[in-house]
Amino acid sequence: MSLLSVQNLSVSICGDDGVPRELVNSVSFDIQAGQTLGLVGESGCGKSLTAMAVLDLLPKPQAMISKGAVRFKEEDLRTVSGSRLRQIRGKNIAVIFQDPMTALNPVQTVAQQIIEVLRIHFPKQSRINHHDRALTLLKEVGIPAPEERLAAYPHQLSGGMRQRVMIAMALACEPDLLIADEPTTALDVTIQAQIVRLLKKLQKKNGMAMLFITHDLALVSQVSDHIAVMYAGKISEYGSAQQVFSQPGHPYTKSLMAALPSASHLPKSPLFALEGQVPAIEAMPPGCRFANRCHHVVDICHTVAPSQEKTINGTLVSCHRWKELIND
Amino acid sequence: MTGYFVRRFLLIVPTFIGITLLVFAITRVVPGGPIERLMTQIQLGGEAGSLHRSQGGGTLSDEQMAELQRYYGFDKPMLTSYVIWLKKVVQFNLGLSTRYQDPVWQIIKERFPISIFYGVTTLILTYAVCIPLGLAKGMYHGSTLDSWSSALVFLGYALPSYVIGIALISLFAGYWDIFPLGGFMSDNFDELSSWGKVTDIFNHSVLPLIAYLAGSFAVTTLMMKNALMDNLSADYMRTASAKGLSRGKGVRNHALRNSLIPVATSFGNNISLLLGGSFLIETIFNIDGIGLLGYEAIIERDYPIVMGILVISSLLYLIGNILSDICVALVDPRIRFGERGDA
Amino acid sequence: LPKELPKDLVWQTNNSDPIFADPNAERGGRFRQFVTTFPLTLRLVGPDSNGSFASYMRANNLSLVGIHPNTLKPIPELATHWAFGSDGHSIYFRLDPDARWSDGRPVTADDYVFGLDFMRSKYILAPWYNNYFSEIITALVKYDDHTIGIEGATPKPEDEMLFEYSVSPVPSHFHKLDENWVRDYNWRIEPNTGPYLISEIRKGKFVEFTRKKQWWANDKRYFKYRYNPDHIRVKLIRDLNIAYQYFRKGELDTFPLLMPRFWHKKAQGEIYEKGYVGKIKFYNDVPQPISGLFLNEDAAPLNDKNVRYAIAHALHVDKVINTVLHGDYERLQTAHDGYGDYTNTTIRAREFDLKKADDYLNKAGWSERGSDGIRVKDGTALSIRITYYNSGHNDRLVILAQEARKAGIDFQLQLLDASAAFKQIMENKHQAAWMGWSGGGLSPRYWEFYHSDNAHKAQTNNVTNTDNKDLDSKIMAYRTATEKDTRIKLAHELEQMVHDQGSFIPTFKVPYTREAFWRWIKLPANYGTRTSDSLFDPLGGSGGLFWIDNKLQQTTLDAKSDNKALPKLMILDETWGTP
Amino acid sequence: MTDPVLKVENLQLHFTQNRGIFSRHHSTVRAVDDISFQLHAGETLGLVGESGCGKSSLGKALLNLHRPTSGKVIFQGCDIAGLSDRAMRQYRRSLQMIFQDPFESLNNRHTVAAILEEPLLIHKVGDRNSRRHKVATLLDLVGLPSTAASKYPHEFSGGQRQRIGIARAIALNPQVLICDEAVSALDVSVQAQILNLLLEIQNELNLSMLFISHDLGVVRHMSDSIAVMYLGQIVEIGKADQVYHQPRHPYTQGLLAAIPKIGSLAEESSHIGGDIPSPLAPPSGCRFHTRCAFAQTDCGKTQPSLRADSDKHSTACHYWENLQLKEI
Amino acid sequence: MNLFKNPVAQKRWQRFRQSRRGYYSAWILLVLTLCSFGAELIANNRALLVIYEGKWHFPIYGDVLTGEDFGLDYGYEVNYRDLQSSITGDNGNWVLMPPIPFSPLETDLIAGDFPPHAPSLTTRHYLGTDTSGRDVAARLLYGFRTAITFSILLLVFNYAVGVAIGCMMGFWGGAFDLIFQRIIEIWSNIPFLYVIMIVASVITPGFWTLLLIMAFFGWTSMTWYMRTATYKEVARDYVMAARALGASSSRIVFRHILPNSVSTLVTFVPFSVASGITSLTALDYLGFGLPAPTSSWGELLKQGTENLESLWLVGSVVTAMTLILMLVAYIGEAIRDAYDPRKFSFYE
Ligand SMILES: Nc1ncnc2c1ncn2[C@@H]1O[C@H](COP(=O)(O)OP(=O)(O)OP(=O)(O)O)[C@@H](O)[C@H]1O
Ligand SMILES: Nc1ncnc2c1ncn2[C@@H]1O[C@H](COP(=O)(O)OP(=O)(O)OP(=O)(O)O)[C@@H](O)[C@H]1O
Ligand SMILES: [Mg+2]
Ligand SMILES: [Mg+2]
Repeated sequence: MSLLSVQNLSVSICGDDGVPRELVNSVSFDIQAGQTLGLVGESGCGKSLTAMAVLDLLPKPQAMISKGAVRFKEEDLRTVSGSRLRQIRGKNIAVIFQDPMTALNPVQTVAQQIIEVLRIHFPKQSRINHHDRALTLLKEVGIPAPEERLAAYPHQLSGGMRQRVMIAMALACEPDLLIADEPTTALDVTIQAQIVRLLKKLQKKNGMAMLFITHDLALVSQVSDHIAVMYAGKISEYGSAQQVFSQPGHPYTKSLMAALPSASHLPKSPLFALEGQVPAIEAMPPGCRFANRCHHVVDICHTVAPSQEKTINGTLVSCHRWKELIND
Repeated sequence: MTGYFVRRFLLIVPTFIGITLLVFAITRVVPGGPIERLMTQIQLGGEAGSLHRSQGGGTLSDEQMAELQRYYGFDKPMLTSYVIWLKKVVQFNLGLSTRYQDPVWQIIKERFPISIFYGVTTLILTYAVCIPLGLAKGMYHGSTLDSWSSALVFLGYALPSYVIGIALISLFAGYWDIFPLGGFMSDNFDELSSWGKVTDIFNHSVLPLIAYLAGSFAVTTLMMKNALMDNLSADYMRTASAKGLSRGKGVRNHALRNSLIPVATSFGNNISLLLGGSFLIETIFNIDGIGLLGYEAIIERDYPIVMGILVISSLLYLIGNILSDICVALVDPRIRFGERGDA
Repeated sequence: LPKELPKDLVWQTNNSDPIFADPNAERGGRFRQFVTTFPLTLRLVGPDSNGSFASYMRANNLSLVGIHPNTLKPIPELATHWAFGSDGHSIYFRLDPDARWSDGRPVTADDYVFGLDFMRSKYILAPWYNNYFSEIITALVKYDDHTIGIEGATPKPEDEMLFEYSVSPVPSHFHKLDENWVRDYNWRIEPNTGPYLISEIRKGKFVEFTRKKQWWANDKRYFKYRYNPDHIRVKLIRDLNIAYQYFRKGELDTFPLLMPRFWHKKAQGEIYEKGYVGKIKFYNDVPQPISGLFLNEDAAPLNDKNVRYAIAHALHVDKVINTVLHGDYERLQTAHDGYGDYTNTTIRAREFDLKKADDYLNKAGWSERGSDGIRVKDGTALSIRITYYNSGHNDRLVILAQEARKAGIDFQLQLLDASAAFKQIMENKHQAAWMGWSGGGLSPRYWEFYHSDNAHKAQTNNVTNTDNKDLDSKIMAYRTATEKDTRIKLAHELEQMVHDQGSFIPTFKVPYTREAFWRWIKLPANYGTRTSDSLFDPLGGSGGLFWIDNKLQQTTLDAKSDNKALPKLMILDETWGTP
Repeated sequence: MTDPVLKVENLQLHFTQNRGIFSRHHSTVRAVDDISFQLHAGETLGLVGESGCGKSSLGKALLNLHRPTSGKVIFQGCDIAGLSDRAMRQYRRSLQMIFQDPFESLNNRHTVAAILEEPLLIHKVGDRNSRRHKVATLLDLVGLPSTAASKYPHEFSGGQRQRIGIARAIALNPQVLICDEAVSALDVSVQAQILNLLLEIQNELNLSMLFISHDLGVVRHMSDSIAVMYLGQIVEIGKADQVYHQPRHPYTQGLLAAIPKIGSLAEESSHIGGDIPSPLAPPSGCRFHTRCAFAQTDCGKTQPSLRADSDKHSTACHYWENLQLKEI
Repeated sequence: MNLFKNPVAQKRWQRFRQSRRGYYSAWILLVLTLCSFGAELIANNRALLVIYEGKWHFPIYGDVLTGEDFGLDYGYEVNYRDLQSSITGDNGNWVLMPPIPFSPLETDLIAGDFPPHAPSLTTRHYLGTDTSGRDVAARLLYGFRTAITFSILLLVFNYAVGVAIGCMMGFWGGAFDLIFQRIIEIWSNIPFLYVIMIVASVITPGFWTLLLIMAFFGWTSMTWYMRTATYKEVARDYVMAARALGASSSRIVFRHILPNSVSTLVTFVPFSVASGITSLTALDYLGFGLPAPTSSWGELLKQGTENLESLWLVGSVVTAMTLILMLVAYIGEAIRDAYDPRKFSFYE
């Protein structure tokens, strides 16, 4: 039984005109306890929305889950009561938000914000305990001079530090599932390494599962057991990390790999970059959403949306031509 | 920022001098000073009682005029008299009222308790109502509660307070006889038991308080609501939800303080209103407050009282402004006054 | 004044006029009235001693000689007898040895000597009094403890001298005159000679007077059966409308209904229908305030008599009376109404007459009208700025302005607060002033208002800046005449000249008093006197005639709580005048 | 050799912080502490370093957005400290910055079109039509649909916003571009697109760049030389190849070792241990000595200065010659 | 309209329309304002049209027509209501009166009754008359024109000055802020009534004088809000970004800080309009306002409170005031929604 199971999840948001648009379209994935699912994809493709939809942290009343099921430990998160959902939030499932600048309350100190989550879920413990725990957390995420930083306000911290505060907050209750939305984007590699190591340690120790969203393919290859590649609101490829990276089946995944600057590239030489743009949400083509940018496009791609198919190495790919491409 | 606030406190001195000097100068040019007032009274006595009826009119000699000017302190150049006045103020002597002949400070002091009572009660009630109401309206924007409470506070705002006052008196004191017609307490107040005193003051203050309050809800409530709505959609509110906070708690613990910033800005101003009071309401309800005293002093050109009230109210106002800034800085750690200057 | 009391004096007194109080009067009770501003001082003189409360204070001091309110003849008050000196401007008084200050000390001639010193003192800060008591009253001599003589500046008719050359006693044992007097005596209760003394002051709330236990004049002829309530409580109620609410609730005993809106609109309803509260309209006969429009002859185009006449004919005073004033007020015909024989009753104020206005304006060269109907001459419109200070008169002025447009005259209304308006007028910066001067005295006064000595000068009462040599000489003749008949003749002539001058346009007079009172307040059989300003004045020369009927009070209150009707109480008295 | 476009001499930028409103305690953060470098036309200087080490502050100081505490910024031979307001604006036109935080640096109340048009308006470039045209081109350049023009920033994902920021910065064809984490929020394919774009512009306009990033792979790809910062100071600066392949400073070595690579985990052993010292109270002597595996006693006492070798590869370490160099 | 081609404006308009209450209020207020500006055509004692002996007259505009012009025996302005009843019908003569056939200044006194006259359809005083017999409806209408013009002009001035100065204070901060704060503090302690008295003693204060005096004092309160808002905004990154582009200070203030503080600004608009109306009313009430016989709500209010038994006086003016102030407040709410690109949203 998987810890988190998301089935056919769609999220829509109402625009100014009041028309709802499905920005996340039938996304399904599973996360097992102790494992990590990496979610990568074009920026703006709906990764964050998907992640937020798991805990229903969408802005009301515009955004809503239009269909699908989210099951956590056998519980359907879409139907549980509000109070139960709140128990799960922060304690069982914690979130590291993408934007640490605004995700922290500007008028509360770091300590207040970290301790708050402890207070909510461990109301019986003493304040001193909470304070100590907050201090430990800051130390764990590698914030220098943690004592002093506890009393600081978010605006007094650098982006990296704020991000680490966010991480500390998320880890405070040792959650079963951590949704990490680009947790290390703002961090330098040494800290990133430190954080990743920390996350992995917790994973080992508590069997924590992770939904890890990032742009950094190298990083995701290191932390994830499984990988989901999203494009324009849909999952285009989904499978074990190793398989996806070694034998990508979807042309989008392939182009991502190719775009990575690496030692093999000459410095300052042009990198491989996808031509064109993601179709506007208002004008989604009926067929494959990647069709307009795909080098392997055939007619059917423009008219029929590909279904998810299991490939030979166990990954799920939404492409009409995966069979030809997987061995390229 | 400490330096900033220290400077601000020091700056009270020149500002205070500026204010008082300006008003002092103005009192010199306003038509109909105390001397003219005196003559008006004697000569136009018609409707009010008269002195020996045959004695009105007549002109005064220059010496007599000079004597009167000396008495009212108009014999010296403006700046000299100002300096004299200021010297006395520094020694906590606000002078004598030209109408009551009593020390200004004593006259003001007598009216303090009443004005403070109404001022503080209004202030407290305003905040006690507006902040929760603004919160509720912001959280349930567009709900029936929101619509109706808007309509209600705007109604209160739109009705002139003295009209409310007169209507209240006519209905609740005149027609139904539920509350007393006016005054701050009954004539037999001293004979009442202490509980009786409390209910007596309460009975007397219900109607004026309603008149005072009716108009004061709208601004603060709306300010609160708008600020809250700005903050409700902020990302940190999502963080709060993600922590497992309920919506109400999230609002209380996070959005509230952020939304109080604009409210805090107006706090200082309201402090100086503590002593204000509307003379119209005071007239209607027969309350002997500072608002009425000030208005009468202005109309009757009782300059020592005008200046005396100005001293107190301007000091309150100046301090209130600093308090405002302190409040804002307390509520919002991002704001750091006086620490910019680069282009 | 001679050093010794002249031997040939003819001592007069008056103990034969009818009494005007009601022998049925009962003593007791507390009478409740209101004022709209709290007194600023209890002093009788000096700054701010002239507020609405002053009448209460003054009325508690008797004069040497009073006026009988019906016969208008002198009656004894503090003096039992009086006599006139042969020089025509001195009087002698014999003081009543019974007279006592409220602290029990006798009132003696020394108190009068001090009284004059007091009034002349710089320390009291009352320059008008200083002037009056040095220039008009030139000397006061004590002949013995109970005899004094007073000398005035000019000869006058006897009855006028009695009241104008009069000095009030001031308790010398009470006062210490120095530069702090004004402040030190601001709230001190001065011993007095009248029936009541202040017993309690709650600043900002009320002042209570209590009747003296043993008032020395209790049984004097003209004071008997008067001043009946034991206590008079004067409450401060700042708003007239609210005060009326107090009255309706029975927290005040009487309420003045002079204003048409109160009489006609407010004073209606159950309490009147069921007879708990009575209404009375009582015509009196007293000098009227000089109220009207004062045209400044120094301000063009008002220097032209024709224009002044035209304005008078364009002023539709009757319309104002018949509409906004509910027909309650009357047209004031001359500046000096209510002075008995002195009043020239042949003069009629100029009527609203567009034809005449037109003629006068044509004569003055204002024959053309602009496109808006306002007359123009040499490109300027005929526009008169009217300065006034009582916003309650808006209604009246607005109607006058509307009507005047028909004559092609434009009125610009400038409302100022009283002090500012007065300053403007005193500095002759006004064009036309809408105002009223307190009336009073026994005969009209012209010098202050019309003599050229006072024209074109700041701070004089000649606000019309009338400067007419003929008028000047007649005024001087009037001033020096002592024969009453001559004076009356001169006054009639003067009044005609003033009318011809046309710079004062008389407007309204109110020859009656109207009041509402709770049923338990009883009035004497003839309700009041010829000179009653108010029937419920608890003090003063013509006041204090009513009393409180305790039993009736209970009856009324019971009836009211049982909602039982009593006979309606509505009185119209025309003894001293008719509509 | 030509004169450098931008020359920075002993630049310092200090922030004072107080703790409460009334507290008298100031603490000074030496965000930029005595930094000197040169930037030549057409060159890119990569700037890497721990988060909070002062990279953004340095960038802002160059633009005089924070007034430097001391030191000089010399642009084309002219010290910017003495510039008049107007000259400063001209200067800023030639020197543009892409801000790190795409959420805060765009005005929420402006549409994308307004945001992009603004620099053109400020410097009165073109007429209405040509400006519109330019906006469309810019959007196209950074890969945003033309429909984006009428939208507000909050309707975009982080990556999309970052692109708006980039478009704004290049709108004026500056001579120097400061890219503060310009691509860290982007997915690799867009990143590649942007990097290509930047390179293209650089070629075309002979643009100089200060390229701030955490991603050493990207930095190496983009830069001619690389500077490594630690706690407000440059610890190593030199040709990109040399710094990347022959790092001399122990910190640089640690940094490079922490780079995640697809398929292989970063070496556990090479990571830099210890806590980052508080910038409020930086260690005496060599600031890195508290975490340096090779620290000697005098490292804590004397501060090493930047020593250049013949290749202009400078290092601020007393002992780098003695360290065992690692080829990467 | 160009305004609506702009997509931003379009969106705002859209959002504005979505708050129904504000949208309808805006229409009502607009209609009322237009009505009041065409008040001469709605409430007037001059006829809209007179056809007399074949000649057409439009008396509202043009010279005064006297009674003699219509064969009557008086030389002053003809009474059109009488004219209507006397000449209509015979030889094609015809008089068309406005719906409210009274001018606001005209005292219409009804025989057998004393003013204030109660509302009545037969006398055509639909809201009765005031204490001098002037038509309340006409006075309300004209008074509204004065009040709304007054408060809008006042608003414009106060905002222009207050916002500019507040922004400068917040933007430049430092000594400028400190000094200007002091100036404002001094400024706002000047006793308002004295200034009015001084001015009134020199000239009869009219509309513009009063406006000037009020503006002289009114701008200060706005500065405080703007100053705080600016302080907050200046510290944000987008301002720095604008600076980096070389934006001038004025540009930063007007294009960046102002739009971001707009919710603060707009929140105060209804209150400012309202306070404009109420303060004018209050001044009139106290007798320091527009000179008689100008139609003013304050004067009506004063009459109303003094003549509570003539309920139509206080009733109509209070209703009118309340109605207008509520309309304004609702519009303000809607404007705010329109200007704030974030829709109302929350997380739960
Ligand atoms: N509140 C909102 N209102 C309208 N549209 C929104 C809102 N939030 C997100 N979107 C749109 O939804 C789409 C997906 O957004 P999301 O934040 O999930 O992207 P993402 O994959 O996380 O991108 P990135 O990697 O840049 O963070 C974007 O195109 C964005 O424009
Ligand atoms: N406005 C400010 N006021 C006070 N301190 C500041 C301010 N801005 C930055 N700092 C401090 O200066 C130091 C350097 O910050 P800076 O933002 O330059 O770091 P950075 O290298 O850009 O980090 P990151 O990679 O996380 O963006 C930090 O310690 C930060 O707390
Ligand atoms: Mg995202
Ligand atoms: Mg940075």
